[in-house]
Amino acid sequence: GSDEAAVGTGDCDTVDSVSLQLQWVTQAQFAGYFAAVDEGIYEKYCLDVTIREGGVDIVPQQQLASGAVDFAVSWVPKALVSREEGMNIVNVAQVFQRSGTLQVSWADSGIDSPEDLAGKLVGNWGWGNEFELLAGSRKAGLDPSSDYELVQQSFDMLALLNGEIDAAQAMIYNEYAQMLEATNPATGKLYTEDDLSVIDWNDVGTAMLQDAIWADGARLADESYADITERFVAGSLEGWMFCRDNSADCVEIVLNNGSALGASHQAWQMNEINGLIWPSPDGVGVMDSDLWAQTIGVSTSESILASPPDSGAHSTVYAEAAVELLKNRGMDTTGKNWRRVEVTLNPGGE
Amino acid sequence: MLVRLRIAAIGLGPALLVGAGGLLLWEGLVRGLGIREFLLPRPTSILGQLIDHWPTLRHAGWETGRIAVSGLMVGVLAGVVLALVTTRFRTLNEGLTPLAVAVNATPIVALAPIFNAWFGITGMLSNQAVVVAVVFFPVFINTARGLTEVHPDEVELMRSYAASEWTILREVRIPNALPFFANALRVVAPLSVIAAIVAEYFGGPQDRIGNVITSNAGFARYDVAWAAIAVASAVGLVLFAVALFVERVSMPWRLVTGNGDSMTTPGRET
Amino acid sequence: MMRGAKAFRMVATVLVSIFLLVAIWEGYKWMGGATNGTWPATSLELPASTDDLTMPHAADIAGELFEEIRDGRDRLPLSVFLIKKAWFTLQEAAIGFALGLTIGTGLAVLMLRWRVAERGLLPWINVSQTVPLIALAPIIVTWGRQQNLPDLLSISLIATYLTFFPVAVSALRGLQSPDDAHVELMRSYAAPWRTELVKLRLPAARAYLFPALKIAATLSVVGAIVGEISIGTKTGLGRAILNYAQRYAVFPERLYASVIGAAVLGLAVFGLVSLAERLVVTRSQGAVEEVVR
Amino acid sequence: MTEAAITVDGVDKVFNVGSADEVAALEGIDLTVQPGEFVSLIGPSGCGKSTLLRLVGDLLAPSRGTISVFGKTAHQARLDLDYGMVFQHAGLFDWRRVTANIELPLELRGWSKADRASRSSKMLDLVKLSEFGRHYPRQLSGGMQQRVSIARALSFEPRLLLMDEPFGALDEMTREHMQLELLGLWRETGTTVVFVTHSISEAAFLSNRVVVLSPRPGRIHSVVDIDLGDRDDDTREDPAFFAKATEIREALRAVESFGEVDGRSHNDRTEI
Amino acid sequence: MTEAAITVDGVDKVFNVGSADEVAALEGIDLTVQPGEFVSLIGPSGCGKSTLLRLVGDLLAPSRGTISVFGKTAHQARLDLDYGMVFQHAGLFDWRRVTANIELPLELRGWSKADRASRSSKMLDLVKLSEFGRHYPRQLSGGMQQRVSIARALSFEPRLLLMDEPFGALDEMTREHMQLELLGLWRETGTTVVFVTHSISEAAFLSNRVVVLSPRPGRIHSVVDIDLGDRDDDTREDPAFFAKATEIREALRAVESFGEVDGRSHNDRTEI
Ligand SMILES: Nc1ncnc2c1ncn2[C@@H]1O[C@H](COP(=O)(O)OP(=O)(O)OP(=O)(O)O)[C@@H](O)[C@H]1O
Ligand SMILES: Nc1ncnc2c1ncn2[C@@H]1O[C@H](COP(=O)(O)OP(=O)(O)OP(=O)(O)O)[C@@H](O)[C@H]1O
Ligand SMILES: [Mg+2]
Ligand SMILES: [Mg+2]
Repeated sequence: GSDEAAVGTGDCDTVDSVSLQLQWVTQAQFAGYFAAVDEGIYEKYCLDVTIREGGVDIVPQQQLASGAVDFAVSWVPKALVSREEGMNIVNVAQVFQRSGTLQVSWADSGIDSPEDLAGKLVGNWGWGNEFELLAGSRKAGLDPSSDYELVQQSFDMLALLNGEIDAAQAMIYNEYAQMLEATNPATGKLYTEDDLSVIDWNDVGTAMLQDAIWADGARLADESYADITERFVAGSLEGWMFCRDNSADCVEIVLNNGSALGASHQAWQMNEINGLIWPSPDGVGVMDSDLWAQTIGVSTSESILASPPDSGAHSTVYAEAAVELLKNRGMDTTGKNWRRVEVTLNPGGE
Repeated sequence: MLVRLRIAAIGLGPALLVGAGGLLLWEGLVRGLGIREFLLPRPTSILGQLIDHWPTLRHAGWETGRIAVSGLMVGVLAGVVLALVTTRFRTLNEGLTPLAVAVNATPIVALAPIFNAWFGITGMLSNQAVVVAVVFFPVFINTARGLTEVHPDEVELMRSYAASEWTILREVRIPNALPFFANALRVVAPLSVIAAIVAEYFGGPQDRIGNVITSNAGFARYDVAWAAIAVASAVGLVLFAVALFVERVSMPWRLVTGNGDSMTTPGRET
Repeated sequence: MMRGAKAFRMVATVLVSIFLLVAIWEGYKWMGGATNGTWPATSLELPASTDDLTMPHAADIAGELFEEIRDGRDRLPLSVFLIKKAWFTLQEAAIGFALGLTIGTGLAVLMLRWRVAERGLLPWINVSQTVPLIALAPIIVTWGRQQNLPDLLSISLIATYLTFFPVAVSALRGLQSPDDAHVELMRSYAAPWRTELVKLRLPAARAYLFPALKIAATLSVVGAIVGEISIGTKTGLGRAILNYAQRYAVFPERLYASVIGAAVLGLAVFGLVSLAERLVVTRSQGAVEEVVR
Repeated sequence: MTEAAITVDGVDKVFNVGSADEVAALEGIDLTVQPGEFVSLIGPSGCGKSTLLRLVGDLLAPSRGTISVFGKTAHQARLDLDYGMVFQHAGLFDWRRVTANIELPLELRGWSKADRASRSSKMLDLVKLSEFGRHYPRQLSGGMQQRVSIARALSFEPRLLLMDEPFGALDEMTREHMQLELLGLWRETGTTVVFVTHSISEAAFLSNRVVVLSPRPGRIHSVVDIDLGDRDDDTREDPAFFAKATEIREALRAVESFGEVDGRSHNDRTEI
Repeated sequence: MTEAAITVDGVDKVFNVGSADEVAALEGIDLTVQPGEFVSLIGPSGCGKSTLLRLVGDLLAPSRGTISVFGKTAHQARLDLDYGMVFQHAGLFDWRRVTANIELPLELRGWSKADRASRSSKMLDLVKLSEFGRHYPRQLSGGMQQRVSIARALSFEPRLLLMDEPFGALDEMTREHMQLELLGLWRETGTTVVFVTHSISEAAFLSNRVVVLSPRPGRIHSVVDIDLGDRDDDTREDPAFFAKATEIREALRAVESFGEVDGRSHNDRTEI
């Protein structure tokens, strides 16, 4: 605990130990949290944070709801389904303000919009990552069960690279970069963005919210956990602000934390992640209500959710309080002026 | 006929009892200890989902079953052939066994991308290849042992007939290896199912058990995932039963009682 | 003298088989390149394509082992990196193996003792292996974390889950395998079943146990790797494999290299069990003169 | 009257009841053996001698009838460690050295290491295999294996010895030696012995009584009482011994010609 | 002079050379067996009879010396399918029914199914097991198993029969029956027989020559020539037969007392 005025100054009577469950292994997607640890930001909020990496079979919401961890990073639609399954979890900070999922195909394939998927072999990962695609194609008048064929994709982009499938799912910060790190056997050079055609679900209008910080709803009633949550959200968001302003340092931090992905790949990822967060017009971590509505709309129309979630599913108070706090300290919480940097990908992302 | 049915029923009795008891215990524990259903759903919830999703699950079970069974057959064949070849040609043994171990020490997560790269993700081939890779090793190791661990007297007799190595293989080694092979079948029957499922996480058409499991587990919708697992388990159970059946019909001499087990097998409670 | 010759022979066969393997690999690649992906003189497509992405050159894979990579703050050759990771995995595997062995033999003994237990349990032991880790790992991890156990132990438990099975099935079969005459002898001594187990059934089960141990040993490595991948941890070969699997499309050599790492680890534990087997068997069976030819 | 050592009462044994392989091995066996008695079973191959021994040893359950041993059930007698058995097949453990094979029953009875070692070396002397203690069974000849198995059964001086053709694979000289050793032990320890043999002279030389079984289903054809007093090598030349041997031979002949398949007649003299 | 059936020339056999278990089993064995001859090997347990048989049968390699069979190497003779062997242990295949066990060598020689069936049923009659053709070996008594193994070896009328105590587990009557059958076959087919036995009378009754081996390391102590003409049941009462048996017994006695461990003296009379 610490008193209100001193929050975030490192003036601590006691330090609270908390754990955060990520969705996947260490990479720039989670740079903000690693930065908050390594740069002593959480420490300033009197927190000792342990970051648990994700694994193939780890579902962050479940780890949170079962009490194995104190906070979790998870995509909104997945977490909402889990909520419907009886997990009392609450979105306390919507970090990513847009979706990073793309459907990528070759430029010469003629697939430029969802309706072009008709009759094609369409890759996706499953695991709940496919709904933007399903909704987007449905919006374009295609029936996913008959108008094209869905294929389970591996982790990698090989199936698209060797032409086995026509379109592949890719995160803009990861697999899309992988395409650009691969060598075109015809030219001996790396593929370029000109070689690729991209469907961006943000543009189609079926994008769904992704990385958010989730807390245990039942424990939020408990004063001290609520207090910890507030500090945790603030610390995390400050971490993200650090990465916005010091992206090269954050790449280094991520690499130091043992990412096996190459430096240029991480730099790309950091840049694109920043692009998913910034600008945050309402302040970082604060829910964009339009996108929330869109996420729920797609989820219900795709029958992912049986019904819209109740109002307890997300709470903006923690993020708003954090933004307030950070703003008062003279920090830029919206990132209006943030600009993409130019990242050169090396072969293999090295 | 009736007697046979009765015996079969008695044979199945304990399994059914343990199964039913296990389910009851499971249900009771989840209810009694307040285990959250998103961690471990109750059998009754799973049954409910099984009924609700039956058409999807039946289709998925069939597709996955096909991959498992075809991979199982090829894998068993590969294991047996490898065992035959290595016992026949000892030098090959020293070269091939390490290779077999190497393939077997490679987890599916690593095999899947490689096989996907080799055989593509749009058909069943790469998934079947994963099943083969998982299945052949236990078959190979066990069968090879059975082929070599023969009684010297029996080999001597065959030598006295100037029987060729091939004949010795056919007349002595193979019958001797049958129980070892049967043992391997028991081991690989369920492994083939799980290998097929895990392979499906990484590639192939998406109407399979593995995909049902992952897409629901991704949401922590574990009751549906467990319903799919139940279907997979049923496939595994059928394969296990087939393994037992093959064992019985292929070794009739083991059914006759020798003097050692004329009464209840000693060491067992009567 | 004899020993040296034998060791030399073994090393030679291993080298020759590696050489042959590489030759087949490169030969297939070369053929695919020459015929544009078909069997020679036919239009039948080869089962696997031969481009460098699908099948990188053996030399490139080997070369990759000496490439420097970054591991956190360190830079080190991939081979050293893999050895470090393998060391973690080996520890998890060892615990998993020990536990799996204990549980597997325990179950086998239980089923040996009570026929009803065999009838009742064996089918379900089989069924247990059709439950994927995706359903179990969360339970294991959650439980482990609630008990404040290190994740390493959860990984070992996952390895245990995979290992106990072949041990249970094969040990049961082995324990049921002694000669009629021997069983009768022990019965005539009214040997309590524990004694019968130790003095007769266990030694008689060796022929079944050792293959089971070999399978279990390699499975425990696989189990540890799968556990690492399943529940996510910084350490271990599993993490390396996961990362490189994800990067297969741009760096296939690294996945192959880390698979070689896993294979070498598997071979090492397999070799250990084989060694143990040789010790036990030669110690207890004596040399029996080989029949002619 | 003291309690009988063995009482076999109306015992039948049918193998594989109800199957195509059904074999009636024994039928209506009644037999009483007194404590300290030496009884031999003799009869044509396959007549059920081994089966009867197994029944007494509680290794098989009778299809009908009862068996009691020292006033208890055979089962209880087995649990009370009353039995020492020598099987028709040596049945040594391949993975134990000769010494360890002989010491097995002593181990099970919890003898100390030193006691076991001294006993097994004594037994090895008795069966003349002192040099082979450290060998494995597979390195021994057939007869040597059989002697190890005899040593194993005698090592712990059981109350009841059940021996199934123990001397079958031995040459005459070794056989005679073993016979005398067995008789010596028998006298010393007052153990009860049931002994299966194919040798008429062996049966006559060793036993108080010889039970002649008829073939399938095995029944007791006759019992020859033998009272030759203390045996030694001279006994083998005793006319009374010859007379008894002839009596057994005649009983056997009656039994066997009954079971003859090809009707070929057998002459009167057989082995010398 | 016709070519010898077997020539054993200066053969030694040492097991486990150089190890702690080293055993010199045979030393300086010279032996010639003429075609059509019936030669028995007799000697104390463990003296190397089975080993010598295995050497002739090319199942072991001599440590020194050479062996030729029908003018070829033993190896070649084996490849030429000249051998029929009966081992000390019945060595039946558990997984084959009795009939199939007997038919095994016929199968390997490519006999037709019908021929095999008629031959095996004849052999089953010969060993008096017609009712047990469909049984598995584990369901047979020890003596019955041995008879199956004899039937198996006789079924294909080999040029050279190597038999290791084939009648050891049989009762006297069955044994005599089998002896006569064997002699009948031998006469009919002119096969050469090497026969290991512990029974002096059996050796004397069956053989043209009896080779007496001394114990470890086994050497040929003496060879007893026997010329009793055509044997039948009457032979067993022929004084010449008794004389030969006594000669063999004496040779054995000389051999065994030599190998005695405890120095106990043996009396002159043994089995009747
Ligand atoms: N386990 C078994 N299953 C079926 N039949 C059996 C079994 N054991 C013995 N028999 C049958 O019981 C009968 C008697 O067998 P047993 O072994 O008692 O004979 P035996 O008198 O000891 O003969 P031998 O002198 O040849 O050893 C035989 O006909 C045999 O086929
Ligand atoms: N495989 C083996 N390894 C080591 N020693 C052996 C082996 N086989 C036989 N011997 C030894 O060789 C010697 C002769 O054995 P062999 O079996 O030839 O005797 P035998 O004359 O047949 O005796 P028996 O009448 O008891 O069958 C024995 O001392 C035995 O210990
Ligand atoms: Mg018997
Ligand atoms: Mg012998």
